[in-house]
Amino acid sequence: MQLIFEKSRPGRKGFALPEIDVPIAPGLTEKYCRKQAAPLPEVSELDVVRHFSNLSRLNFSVDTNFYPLGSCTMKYNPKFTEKACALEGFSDLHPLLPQLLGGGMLAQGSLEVLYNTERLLSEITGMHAFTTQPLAGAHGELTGVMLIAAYHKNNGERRKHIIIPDSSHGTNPASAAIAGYNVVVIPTDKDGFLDMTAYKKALSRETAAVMLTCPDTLGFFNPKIKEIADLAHGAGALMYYDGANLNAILGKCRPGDIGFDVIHLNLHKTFATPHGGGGPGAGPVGVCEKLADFLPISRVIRRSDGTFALDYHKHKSIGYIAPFYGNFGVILKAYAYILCLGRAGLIEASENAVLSANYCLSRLKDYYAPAYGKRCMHECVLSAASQLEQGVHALDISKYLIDKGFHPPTIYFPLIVKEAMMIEPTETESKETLDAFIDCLIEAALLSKSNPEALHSAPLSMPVKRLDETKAAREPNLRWQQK
Amino acid sequence: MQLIFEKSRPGRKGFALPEIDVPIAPGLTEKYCRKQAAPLPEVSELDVVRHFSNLSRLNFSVDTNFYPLGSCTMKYNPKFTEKACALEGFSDLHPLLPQLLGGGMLAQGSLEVLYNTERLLSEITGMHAFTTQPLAGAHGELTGVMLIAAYHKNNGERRKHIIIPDSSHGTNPASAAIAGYNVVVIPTDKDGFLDMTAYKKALSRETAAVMLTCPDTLGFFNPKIKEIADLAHGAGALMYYDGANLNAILGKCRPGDIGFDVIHLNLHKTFATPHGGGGPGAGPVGVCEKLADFLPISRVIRRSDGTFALDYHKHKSIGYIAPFYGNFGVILKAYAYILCLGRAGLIEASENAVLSANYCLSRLKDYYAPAYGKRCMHECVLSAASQLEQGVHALDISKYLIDKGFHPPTIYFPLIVKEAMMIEPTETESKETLDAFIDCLIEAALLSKSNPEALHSAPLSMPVKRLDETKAAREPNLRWQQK
Amino acid sequence: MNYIPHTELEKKEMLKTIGVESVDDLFKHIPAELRPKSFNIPEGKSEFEVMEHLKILSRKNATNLTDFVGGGFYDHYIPAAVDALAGRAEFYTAYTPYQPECSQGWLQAIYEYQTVICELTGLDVSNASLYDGGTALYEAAMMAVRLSGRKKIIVDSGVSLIYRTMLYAYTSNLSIEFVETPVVHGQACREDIYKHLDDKTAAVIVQNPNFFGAVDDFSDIVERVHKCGALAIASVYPVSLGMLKSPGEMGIDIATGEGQSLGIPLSFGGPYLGFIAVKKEHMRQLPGRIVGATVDKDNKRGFVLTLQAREQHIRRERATSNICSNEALCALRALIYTCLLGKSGFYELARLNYQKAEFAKVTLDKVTGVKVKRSAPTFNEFTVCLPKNADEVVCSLIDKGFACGFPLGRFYKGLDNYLLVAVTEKRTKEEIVQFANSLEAVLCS
Amino acid sequence: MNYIPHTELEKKEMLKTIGVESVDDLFKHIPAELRPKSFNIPEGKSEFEVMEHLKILSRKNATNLTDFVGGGFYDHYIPAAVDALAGRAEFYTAYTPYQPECSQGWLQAIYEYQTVICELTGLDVSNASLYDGGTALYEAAMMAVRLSGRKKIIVDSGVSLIYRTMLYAYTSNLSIEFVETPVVHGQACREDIYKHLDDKTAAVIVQNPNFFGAVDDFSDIVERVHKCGALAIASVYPVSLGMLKSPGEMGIDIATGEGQSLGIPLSFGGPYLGFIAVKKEHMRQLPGRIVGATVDKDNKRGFVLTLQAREQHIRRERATSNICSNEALCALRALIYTCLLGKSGFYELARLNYQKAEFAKVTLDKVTGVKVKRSAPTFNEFTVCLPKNADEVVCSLIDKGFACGFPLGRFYKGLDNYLLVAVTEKRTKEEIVQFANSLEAVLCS
Ligand SMILES: Cc1ncc(COP(=O)(O)O)c(C=O)c1O
Ligand SMILES: Cc1ncc(COP(=O)(O)O)c(C=O)c1O
Repeated sequence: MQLIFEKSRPGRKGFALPEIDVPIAPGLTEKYCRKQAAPLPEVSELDVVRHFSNLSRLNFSVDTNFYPLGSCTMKYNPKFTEKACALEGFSDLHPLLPQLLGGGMLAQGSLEVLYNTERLLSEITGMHAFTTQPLAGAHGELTGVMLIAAYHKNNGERRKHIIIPDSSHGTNPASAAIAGYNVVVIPTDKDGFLDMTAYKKALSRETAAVMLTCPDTLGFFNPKIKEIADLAHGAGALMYYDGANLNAILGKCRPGDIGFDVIHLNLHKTFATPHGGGGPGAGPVGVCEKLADFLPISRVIRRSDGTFALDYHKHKSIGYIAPFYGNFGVILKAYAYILCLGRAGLIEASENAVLSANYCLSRLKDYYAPAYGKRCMHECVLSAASQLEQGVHALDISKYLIDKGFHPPTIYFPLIVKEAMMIEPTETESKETLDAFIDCLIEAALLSKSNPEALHSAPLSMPVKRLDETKAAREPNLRWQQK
Repeated sequence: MQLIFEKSRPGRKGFALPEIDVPIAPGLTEKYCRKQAAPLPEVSELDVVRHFSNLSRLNFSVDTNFYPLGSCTMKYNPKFTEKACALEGFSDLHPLLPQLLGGGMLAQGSLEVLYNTERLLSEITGMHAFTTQPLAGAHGELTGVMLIAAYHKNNGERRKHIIIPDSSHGTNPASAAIAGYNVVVIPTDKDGFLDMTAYKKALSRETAAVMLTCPDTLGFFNPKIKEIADLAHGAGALMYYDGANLNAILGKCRPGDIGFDVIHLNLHKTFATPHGGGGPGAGPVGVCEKLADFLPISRVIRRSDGTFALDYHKHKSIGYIAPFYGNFGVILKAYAYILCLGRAGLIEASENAVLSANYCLSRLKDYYAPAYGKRCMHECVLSAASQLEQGVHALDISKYLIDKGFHPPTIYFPLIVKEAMMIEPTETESKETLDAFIDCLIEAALLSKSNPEALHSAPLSMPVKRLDETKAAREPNLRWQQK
Repeated sequence: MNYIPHTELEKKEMLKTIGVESVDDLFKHIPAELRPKSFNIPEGKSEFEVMEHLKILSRKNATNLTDFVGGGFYDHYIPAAVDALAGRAEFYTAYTPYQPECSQGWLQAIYEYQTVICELTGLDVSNASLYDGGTALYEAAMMAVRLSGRKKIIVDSGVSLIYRTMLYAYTSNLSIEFVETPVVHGQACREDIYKHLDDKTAAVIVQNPNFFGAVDDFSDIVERVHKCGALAIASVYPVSLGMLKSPGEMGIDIATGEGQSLGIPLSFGGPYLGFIAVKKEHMRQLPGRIVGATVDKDNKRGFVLTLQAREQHIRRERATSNICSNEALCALRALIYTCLLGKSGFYELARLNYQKAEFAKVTLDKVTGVKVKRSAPTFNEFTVCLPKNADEVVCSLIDKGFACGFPLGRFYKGLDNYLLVAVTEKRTKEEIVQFANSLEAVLCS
Repeated sequence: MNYIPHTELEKKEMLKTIGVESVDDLFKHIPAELRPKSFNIPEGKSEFEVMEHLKILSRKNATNLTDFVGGGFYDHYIPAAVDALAGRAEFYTAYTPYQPECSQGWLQAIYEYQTVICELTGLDVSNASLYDGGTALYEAAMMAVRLSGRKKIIVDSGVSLIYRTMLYAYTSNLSIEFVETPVVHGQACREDIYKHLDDKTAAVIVQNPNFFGAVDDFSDIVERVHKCGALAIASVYPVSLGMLKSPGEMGIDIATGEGQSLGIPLSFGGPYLGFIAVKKEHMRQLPGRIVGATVDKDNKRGFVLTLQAREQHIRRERATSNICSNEALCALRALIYTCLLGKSGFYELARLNYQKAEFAKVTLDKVTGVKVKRSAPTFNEFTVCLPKNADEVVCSLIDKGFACGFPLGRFYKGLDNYLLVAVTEKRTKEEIVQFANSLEAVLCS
């Protein structure tokens, strides 16, 4: 499709601003001004509406397609939470208001939302307290590791590394490194679990923390999780829980009960806030009691008279990790979702997510080799290794799925599984959708033998065929340029 | 696409209602109850969202395609008017409130919108007063003819027929007939204007009114309009103005100034309220002073203290023609549109609508025979008669346009033009869109000679090919039936 | 702000192609004396300024009244998915689906809507929509006149006065004779209806629940109506059809009604939705657009506007009705609403409304001087006899934040102390109790 | 209400295929002692009840304050088309465009957004978005450290304290040395910056306009910074770039900032939009997602995520940053906003903001005891010296319906009587005059 810049016509006007209703003052001296106006597009409002309406129709999305992207929990996002966010009282509230004398009383509604959400997340995960400030999961990881660093520093210790399984998501090692830690990687044993011997060997007084995802990124719940935690605590290390897979164990297991000290959640995964083409998300961080003092400021507190306020006087706090109180709009949607599902609804979400994932695994395991076992939690990891023998990659199978109107599963993650395909159906997809998707994958498996070319040429029904990614990296064209 | 009923699964639940929070009373006796629940679909909220999101993508619409449907004024509908309608104060107001003692004071905002809109429409059209009650253009026509009948009845006259040009829209004769009048049809002369001789001959004391569209449905402004009006008034008849084509003459000519006694407008045409797949629209009716007493009740009045009220005490009124005050949501959007464009904006709308229509006519007249002349107002009527010589109908050309992503013009209207194609570009389409559309029509004209088959087989890129309309009429299947 | 894309350069190019000097030349055939005498419209404002003006006006409306007013237009909860889906541009910026191949979205949606109306009413065929419940009743009466060739119509006075007044206004120039029969003990008076029934009767019109909220089974009346060759028309409240006997089960010939309660905002009177459903044999007399299923050249199912010969753009003055633009988007909202609730949800909705109303009856009966009329069963609306003029009571309760009901004296002589109270699923137990307490306070002050 | 489609029958069929008796069997490998100690979450509510609860909470927030508070987050008007288009499900319910062929809508939109950020900042390359202005500044600082191999960063104290505090929090475990230089006469103090500039300096960070609203031209500073091999980083307010000299024109190496003012609601702190733009030569050190143009097999243009080798899912602990989910939908809003305003509109927006602020300065200067700081030119925000503590003045003006400004004493010692006032295109002349009158009344009461 033409770029909006290629639709620009000199002199064409779009949105109109109010007339200037004040006397005209002299402008700024030239020194402070730009030479010419930024060459933004010159288009009408209809040009813009038609451009972005048609552009949107080139995307697969949860509202139009089955989107089983592993580790992303692309469940249905209820529509009413959008309406809640658009309520004038929530959408137009200035974040600095509570920092004005008397201003706090004008933000009681939003402060109560934050306070209630922190309480609910604490009870769901068994943690002592939460901060809603982190702006995505990875940001929550960085915050968590900063809390770990502050904790050890407060004990006069300067521990050097963080233990991370090789199957973990890329953000885990990146977050640890960025916060100044070395990363010690532990391999996965033949059953798909953390290699205990390597783990015991790596654990030492230099270990600041152990970062785990549970269920892990292979979709398994490690029954030895308690033992792993006890060992860590024995060495004075803290347990970090990557909460991306919480959708598997709502009401079945709480990280706080099984030895985790600091966790992050992904509201845009487990709590159904929209993924927005990559964001916004939110990564609230929960801590055990001994880490509460280090939480970022400000803290939302409830005064004796039932009103809410912001407390900035936490001398041990690691300081600001976000400009204000987190991605409020995303937090509000998660809050509304939790109130709507309630206790039974949250439990049913996990039960049906795990049921659907196991249903996919059971029907597919005879066509694609399961990475490790016959059971899984909320997502299953299959390998297209056997298809590779006919020269068919997980990538080719994904492109075939696209032609059939399905968004492909996550591929080539976790890195430790050859030609990995990670399918996370979620609890909101119907059985007939799962069956149609499974049948399509089975078709692809049969085609790999009978007619691999059909898979190599896919996709054929999309706006573009397969794109030259090497050219994009070698000759980077990262913006439009006026000829 | 599967019907929503075909996606139903017994026992599947969608939207959840609140739990009953009151003690359970005994139900109604069986005699008053239906035997079983209505067999509505049993689907989840995601099933519904995916069904209607994908269903919407099968439609051409102004926001995604050029939509030059003649006589429908498919101009861009500004987005902010939707937001105005969703304001809680407007969307949730019960229509009976002003009819409660003390209730009127709680509807002042909406009453003011109605009052202001009536004033603005009167000034735009030169009429004395307006009612916003009629729910579409045709409903406005019926209301107008009822006012005409009441007027003559009040003069003790019982006139029998209404004069209507053969080029008029089908709703004109239908409205006249339904209100109890005979219809006398006047032919169009060779220049595309009302045949004056036939007109003078038909005019008599039995003529209740003359119904005209101006500019007429051939896109011409009849300079003899004043003479036609004077003749009608001479015979004691009233002049009715079908306002569907008002977009051609905003600020250039007002029906009230040129002899019309009663008019209807189409807010969903000239004043940019969305066409909504066929509705809702609104057809406010304007009258000259002598017809004001007959207007439907209630009337919105402004009291001396500046507050607004509903006046039901109009003994000559023709009574209720709508349950309340009209399609308020549609009226509010038109009000917002008029305030936004203002004087200069309305005039520029007509100037550019006429400019664009004449541009299309000028570039196409060498390929398709113009129905009548080389100039037009806001829409131009072309004939595919010459293409018919190669067996290509206006219908075939329309289907070719669909494949190219353009919604076809109106075809086979007005009925008096052979293989008619009525193109109304409106003022909001860019020149490059007009050029692309014109080039496509020229291509079709050339193809009619070089390869008519290409046109007969179109459309090929849509969800369905050409549909069997005779089968649909002969074996009516007008609803899904549970097998 | 005028949404016009043409730049000065482009206007020049277009004028050149047309062969005129200026845009004015395109209007010069409008003689000077036909130019506007005035065009005093205020200058245009920016989107921001117009929105501020409209926000101020919207705040002049009451937004926090607890609503017990019904009268045919109800404060039901609208699931957010209705706005989200009906708000898709490909629905609301399209027009009537004249070109089927690029309108299958709308055509299939209308076909599904027609199916829902048939299933709710228990009748065979419906159309794409009419303006509202009142014009739908008028179109039904005209159908009966056309089908029977007769000119007399009996109307039970339990039918909403709003609709009766519209009926009389539309037919004032036609020689149609109307006979109104009284409501006795809250329900249609059989005796009176049968008295007027004769071979000149085209139709008998009834409403369920009637304007007093009373529920009825018209099977007996329908039998007698058919015996004398007339048609039975019923105006019905769609949410009640989740629970009440359907027109089809009663043998009604034509069912009509207002669809506002199916996911459409109250919005001070419109846009609303008129629905109509008939028996198969009367299909060709239906007014308005109808969508039918058919197949394309590859035998693939598709949908088209059909039976268009009845309509104004073909039959002109002999058309069954003059309707062109209708209430398509409101019909889509009703379709989405009913699908979201679904088979079990729609029944639960009706049951919840019924139970809340029964609780309100019991609670209001405890208020000193107040007497709930119990002569006939009701659905979610009922009549209450107050110890004083209902208008004044309503006025004082407005100050306490309640739009507590519709004073029946406005529509029925001699009922000045009577109040029509509607209770939907949105009214919580607490709101009902507070309403009774406020009534108690107002009555004894 | 749980949005789960599986019927009991379907669950049985699925369990049978899996080969287990019940769903619990799928969890039995979670040992009893690892089961939750408690799970006291209130029972689920219907959509209607949750919305009522949220409406009550939203009404506890002030909704009719006239907003003169800025501090980096501004009350600009958001055209309705931004919500309408960013609200299309095909945008907001998709995720990161990993599969290009079925995500060209998002990929092209991000490519267009990257272009807009480059055009506004005058730099060569931007990325798909960062969390907010604060984390963007931190990522810029880390880029400078990586590129220069140095560990000292000079920060002008005109940079927002919020962002400075975030910067220090993130780097507390890294051996980065920060030097804060004072603001003199409202602008960055050249003397002090040059004093600390040495071969250990990785970067100098400035902000335009600075937190006091003062506008500056940093070309001189940039020259000296480059001379000693360091990088110049500027945090900028995008709406001001409609008028002010761009970072590119000043030679700045890395421009960052908060994109909230480009069509994103204030929403009590987020979601917001962090943007970053760099020179071509520093492209491979950029954090986060980047979209690039390429061609498909038929040589047709298309877009893909590119330069992914820098990112966490490939380089893991050696990645340039840990960001995965970003603020894509907010970037889309900013793109739509800037396209709607367009080349001339964006300049007019900046001019309108500037003129309104100048009028406010003149008006407030007339208030007895109030002195507008005129030491440096400003854009749409300026500092006012009040005759008493700004906190109290702000508190009394809140009662008069004004959020009249930000008391600078909260962020800068010794400025307790100073108020930071922001004026956007939404503030009418009347509102500015009323603000001055209320201030007059409060100051002399
Ligand atoms: C297992 C896991 N951990 C962490 C993350 C990072 O979360 P976010 O994308 O919210 O930064 C993801 C995101 O996909 C993930 O799947
Ligand atoms: C010339 C003309 N008159 C009248 C009408 C009827 O208006 P409505 O569709 O609003 O009933 C139309 C509608 O298309 C029309 O084009």
